Amino acid sequence: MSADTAAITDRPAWAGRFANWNVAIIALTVLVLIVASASVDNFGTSQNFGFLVLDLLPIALVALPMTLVIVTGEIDLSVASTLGLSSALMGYLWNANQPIETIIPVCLLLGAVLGAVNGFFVTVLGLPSLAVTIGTLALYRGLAFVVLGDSAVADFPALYTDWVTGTIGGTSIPNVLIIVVVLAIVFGVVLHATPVGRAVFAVGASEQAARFAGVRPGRLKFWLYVVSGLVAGLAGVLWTLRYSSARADNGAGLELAVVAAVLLGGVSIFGGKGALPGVIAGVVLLASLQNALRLSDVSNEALNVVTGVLLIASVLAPNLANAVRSAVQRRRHRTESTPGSPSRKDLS
Amino acid sequence: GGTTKESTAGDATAAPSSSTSAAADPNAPLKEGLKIAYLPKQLNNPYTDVEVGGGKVAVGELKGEYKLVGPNDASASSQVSYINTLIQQQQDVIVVAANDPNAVCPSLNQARKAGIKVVTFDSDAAKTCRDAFINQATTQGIGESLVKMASELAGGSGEIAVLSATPNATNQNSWIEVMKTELAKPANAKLKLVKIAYGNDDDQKSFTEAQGLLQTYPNLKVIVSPTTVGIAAASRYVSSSNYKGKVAITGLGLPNQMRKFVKDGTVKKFALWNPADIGYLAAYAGGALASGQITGAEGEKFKAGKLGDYTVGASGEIVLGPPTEFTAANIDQFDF
Amino acid sequence: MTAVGLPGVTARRSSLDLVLRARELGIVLALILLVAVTAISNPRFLSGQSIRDILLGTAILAVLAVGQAVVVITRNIDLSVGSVLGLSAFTVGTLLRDNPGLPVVVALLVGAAVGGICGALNGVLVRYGNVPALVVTLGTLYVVRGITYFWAGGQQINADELPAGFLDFGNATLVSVPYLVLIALLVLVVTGLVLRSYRAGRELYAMGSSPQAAKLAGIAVGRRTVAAFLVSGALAGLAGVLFAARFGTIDAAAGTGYELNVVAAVVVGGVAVFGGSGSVWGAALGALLLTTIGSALAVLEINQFWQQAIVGGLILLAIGADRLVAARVAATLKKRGSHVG
Amino acid sequence: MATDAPVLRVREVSKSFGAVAAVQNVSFDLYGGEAHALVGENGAGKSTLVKMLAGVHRPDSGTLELDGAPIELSTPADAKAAGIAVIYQEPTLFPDLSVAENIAMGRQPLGRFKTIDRAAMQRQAEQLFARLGVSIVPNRPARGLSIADQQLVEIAKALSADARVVVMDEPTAALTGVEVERLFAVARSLRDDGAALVFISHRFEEITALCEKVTILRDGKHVSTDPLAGLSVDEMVRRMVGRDLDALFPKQDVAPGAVVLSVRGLRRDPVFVDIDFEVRAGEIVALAGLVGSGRSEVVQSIFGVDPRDGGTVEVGGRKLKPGSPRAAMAAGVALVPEDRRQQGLLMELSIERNVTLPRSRALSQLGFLTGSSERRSAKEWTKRLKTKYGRLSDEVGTLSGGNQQKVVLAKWLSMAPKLLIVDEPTRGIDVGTKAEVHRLMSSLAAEGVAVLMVSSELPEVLGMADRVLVMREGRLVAALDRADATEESVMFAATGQEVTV
Ligand SMILES: Nc1ncnc2c1ncn2[C@@H]1O[C@H](COP(=O)(O)OP(=O)(O)OP(=O)(O)O)[C@@H](O)[C@H]1O
Ligand SMILES: Nc1ncnc2c1ncn2[C@@H]1O[C@H](COP(=O)(O)OP(=O)(O)OP(=O)(O)O)[C@@H](O)[C@H]1O
Ligand SMILES: [Mg+2]
Ligand SMILES: [Mg+2]
Repeated sequence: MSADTAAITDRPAWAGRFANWNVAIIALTVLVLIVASASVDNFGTSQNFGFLVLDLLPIALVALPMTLVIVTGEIDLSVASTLGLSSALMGYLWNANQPIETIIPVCLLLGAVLGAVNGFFVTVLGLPSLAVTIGTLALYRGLAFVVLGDSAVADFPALYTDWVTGTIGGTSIPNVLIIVVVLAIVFGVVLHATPVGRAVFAVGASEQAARFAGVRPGRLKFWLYVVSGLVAGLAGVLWTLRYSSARADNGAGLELAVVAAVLLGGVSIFGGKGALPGVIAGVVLLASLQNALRLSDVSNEALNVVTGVLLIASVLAPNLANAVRSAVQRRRHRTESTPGSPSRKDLS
Repeated sequence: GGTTKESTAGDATAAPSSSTSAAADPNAPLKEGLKIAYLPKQLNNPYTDVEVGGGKVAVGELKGEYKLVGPNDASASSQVSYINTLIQQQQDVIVVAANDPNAVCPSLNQARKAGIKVVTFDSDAAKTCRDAFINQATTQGIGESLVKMASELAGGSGEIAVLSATPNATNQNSWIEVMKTELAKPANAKLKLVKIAYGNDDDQKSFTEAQGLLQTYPNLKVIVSPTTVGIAAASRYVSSSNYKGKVAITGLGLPNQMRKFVKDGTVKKFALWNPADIGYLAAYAGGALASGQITGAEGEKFKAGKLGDYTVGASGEIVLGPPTEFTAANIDQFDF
Repeated sequence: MTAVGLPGVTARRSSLDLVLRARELGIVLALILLVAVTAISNPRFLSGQSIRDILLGTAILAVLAVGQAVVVITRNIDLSVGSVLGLSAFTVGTLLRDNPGLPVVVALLVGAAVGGICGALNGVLVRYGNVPALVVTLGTLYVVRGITYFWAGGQQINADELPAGFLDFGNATLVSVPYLVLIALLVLVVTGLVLRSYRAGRELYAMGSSPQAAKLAGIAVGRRTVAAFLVSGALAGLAGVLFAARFGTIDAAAGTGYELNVVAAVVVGGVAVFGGSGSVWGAALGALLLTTIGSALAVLEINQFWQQAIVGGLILLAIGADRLVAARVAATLKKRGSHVG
Repeated sequence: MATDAPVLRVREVSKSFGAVAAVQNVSFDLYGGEAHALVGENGAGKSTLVKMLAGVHRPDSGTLELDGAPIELSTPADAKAAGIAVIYQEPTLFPDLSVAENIAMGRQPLGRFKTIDRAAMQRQAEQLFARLGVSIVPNRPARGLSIADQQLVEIAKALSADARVVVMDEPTAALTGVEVERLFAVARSLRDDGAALVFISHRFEEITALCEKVTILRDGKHVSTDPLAGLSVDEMVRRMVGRDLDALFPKQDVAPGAVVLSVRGLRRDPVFVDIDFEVRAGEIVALAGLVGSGRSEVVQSIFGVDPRDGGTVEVGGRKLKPGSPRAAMAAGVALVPEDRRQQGLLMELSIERNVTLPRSRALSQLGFLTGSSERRSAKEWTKRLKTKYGRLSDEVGTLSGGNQQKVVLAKWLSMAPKLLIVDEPTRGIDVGTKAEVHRLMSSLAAEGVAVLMVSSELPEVLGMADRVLVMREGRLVAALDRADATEESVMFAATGQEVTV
């Protein structure tokens, strides 16, 4: 649905606009961090930094593959349910007295398999991903309840839970930040500096044209779904260890937060456009705003409103700026040539 | 090889994190200006509002600073974020209803390490990570009273069903366990528990589940719903369907929500403790902890304003008292 | 993407038409099968009360699904419907609590108006702000819900605070068909007719089928987009009133998470998520199927824990079957490829 | 025959996109009963001018006058209301709607209660198709129509509007002789009924066959408006490009080398069957035939973007894996597809990304791409093909049609293929570029590349090919050597009957 939008728009190249937006969102994030540190009590403390990182961990993780999936023009709404099922299986196996060293790889594998199921429906059967992953969103969450039922499994080994909640050496940098940073670099490099990344953008811009250029869109998407599932499975493991509680309803509703963060990061929902640094900034921006507002005793409902407004504004603002710019330009044109002709809205 | 549940079972219990080793001083003066924060399971829930309303009154009496925070989604993970925030804000007491007994534990212990007293109410956290727990009634007492009401309404024999909250609601599950033990007793041999349905504390889901129960079990005599959302939804369904008068509803409910159904005869009796008192008692318990009057050890005593004197029970439990039964005769005396 | 609802059925019935017919037939068959299996295992499933309950449940979802279908046909999506339903339900609840004498019709209009305003806002942002619908409505999903929470706080409007007349409306029937169902049917028929046989309706399909071409064809894309969102919003508002009447208890959380159900109903009903095809009839059938599944699973005594998983599985099945039909249509078209003659 | 007063006057209109001045101060008059040609190189501003007449773009300055009164066309609806019907360069159909509805959109016949009268709508479409002499089923959806059929539906749409001004932006680009003739017959009858026609084409024989006047544009500027009668083609070309042109079909004679492509028994149901042929190094083989005869399907199947149901394809002696463009590319095959918007280009990505996409692996170092090698390669190839663009990072969708085609060519030529398959390589590109492309194909063949060319343009086929293979209804019906290939022999094979050209 993306290929036919370009030809008759009056806008200047999206590429340029988009690069600006990526810089803008990063600048905005830095600004929010600075302002919050200066004006919100306790925001800048190292302990709070740790909390902040732990809070944004699952969203950041899941957002990485989600970015790639959305750039190809698809979507994966089942990630939170995959996280939940991974967590539920972890609890089930732990209850069954399996060693944690086995459980963790099994949960990761499960995530990959669940992703592969999505990939199968989307690429092999060619079904729309929005519909498929709404289906698996319900299916996987349901299976999580089937696996673990109503119980919550606790007392995971302290060695692991402590590592997840702990910090590096004497610093206040959480251990899990290492995972996020490493994965973010990997995903960033893959998306922006490898042939695979070029293919991801190509598929998002036009699947058919990509196929004519030797890209295998089906395969590519299939593996992206597998990776998305795998990372969601990992997020399930980390979630379970962080809260030391395996439950079927873990992470419920996270998918919307992840999609919101990715879109806030400037990724086009129609595919073909986006960049990972912007997405990371989007995740950090949302999490730190929430953290700061909570510390300022702003209520939860305000957080909702802020999230929503920010999301819309993130796309609206550059559009408006653009419209203003071209209106000014046009006016200049008009006054130069034919003064007095009435101005109207252009069609675009 | 590897780390399994059994191999770690030992050290899990061997890690008592009681940070308060100081002895209690029953005569210590109650501190003023204490910052007491309430973190219920979920904000914007009528039952919760009544509870924390009681807390607000008590904090006022204690001349402390009252604060209410909480998520809209009843999840443990959001609660953890709030606990972290409260730690940053250096509260003196956190009064929390845990959405998951274990998930909130590490954060609560971090809070206690920072010198914050933790009182749980409504729904307990693991015993190792809080100083005291305000129990609305003993689990045993509630379970027994639910069976007693059901038996009376069923006339001693017949099919009954339970409409609970979520499948993993700690409270409800422990009450249902007690109910099962009670029902196994010879005195209740003729009562048959046919189904436990879950309405997820969601009004609509409970409504649909009540429908399903009545369709599936035509001979059902009583629906016992040990949750305020469930009992209201079930009553509403029955009162508007042709099951009205044939099937009795009972359980735990809020008088204001149930008044209509008690008046129109759908519901003969139901029970509840006074939720405002729970919040009220929690504030005093927190105050006593923060002032050093008690440490949470068994046998310690403290005063709880208008509610009188309380004694800390085993493993830091403080029991509010027996539940009240509401009927058409007395319901108008209550407003919550 | 699939080709559905081909207009211009000629007098002679071709194999193509039959295949197309089979598509909504598929949902109907699934429905019949489900009802039959359930009824055999528990005949009370077919009792008057039970059918009434299913229809009442469907009525609300169907009204939402019809609105959603209108938006999806234009190649957009409205994720804010659950939140809009909540806001409308609470508005109407408060209004009725404070003015018990208010006629039901006014309540319906107020609800629709509240929803319509939200919808128009969505439409304006999508159209004139140039923001993708998914982004806008994901945003308003949060914003509208937040506003409702702000306003409602912990308040709950209980059945005993609402006027009896309004609650009766939620249960009363006209020749044993509940009013709620009648309203849903009315909405369905009117929308279905406009989409099928009026220029404005066909233009919605055109916009969804190719936004670019729609612009060039001189279709007032802006006005139509806003109108589609307005309809979706207004119907979500209307559904809010029906919700209040049916359930009697309203708090700020009413309708939370509905958006996914509604989208699922629309998709199961065969409306293509990339616009341009599908019908509101399909969407309404999808809503009926999902509601019936929910009821049947409860009646069949299927383990509570399995229910959600089964619903998910059925959604996948439905869209998979839909795909099969679409593939057959495509094959038929290929055979009938035209040549210059 | 033409009216005395102009129906539509275009006065001093200009339009820029950012820094690109697409149209600058162009004026001409359109008279009823007259067909007016617009010619110019790719990117000269023809389509932009058309879009201003259509209300898609608003002129930055200048005015349009309808019947002597200034008129503002701010939306396509305004243009429609003013009686201006437009056939755009790129088809603009609604794939999900029926053909009949596509034609009637916005003007559907109404019945009772203002509901749409479907039967009447259907009849209307049938009548239009009868007039155009085509047999498209009116109640089938537009999805799946071949480009030619889409173009025909567009024409039917414009006819149905009963417009006073009919603007046709390269309506014949996808059509072959027969359909073009039919179109012209219809166009002439419109003209004789008093409509003003605007006709754009890169084929001069079409222009001379249909039009009375011609306006020539160069780089967005107006060069001249003259009656066609006194103007030679050479003069037009000179005015368009500003210089004299090389020979159009600079075919070099090359001794064919080893067999590069060998196709045996290739079959795909129900589109084509029994396809056998070979292409040798240094040879240019043309695949001719009518629209819909299956030529594109054959080459797509060879390249692997389409599956095949039987047969083998060998390149350089090695069998190609079916259904794998990647394998074909690895074997040195490149395909320039016929539909550049859908198949050739990623419209929203930059020129640079488009040009280097098939080679991103080759351009990477240790698997990583830094961008500089891509930029270098893109710059080199766009320059070689004289592509007109602002910056390499511009969206390809903002280029003019012909320049887009050059980007597609650049993309595949940069691969240095052993076998180059081109499907309608010069569709929609101007004479200058066409000569350029032909020279390029020729020199590639001279370097030993095997070239397989699908083309609907007979002069191109005859001028370029060493051998001509003709397809009819999915079968190879003739293989003609350069010496035997004439317009008559090719058309005879393609249609199976005698035709007068
Ligand atoms: N939407 C747009 N945004 C930016 N530039 C544009 C846009 N549309 C056209 N242009 C530029 O305007 C110039 C004129 O383009 P136009 O499409 O009018 O050429 P044309 O004469 O129709 O060429 P062709 O014969 O190749 O179709 C070109 O340089 C093109 O790149
Ligand atoms: N996408 C499609 N769906 C269905 N049928 C198609 C499709 N594309 C082509 N066809 C049919 O396949 C046959 C061969 O078409 P093809 O495009 O290969 O012809 P061609 O000889 O290349 O003509 P052209 O000049 O249009 O390229 C025709 O009958 C056409 O109608
Ligand atoms: Mg052009
Ligand atoms: Mg072709």
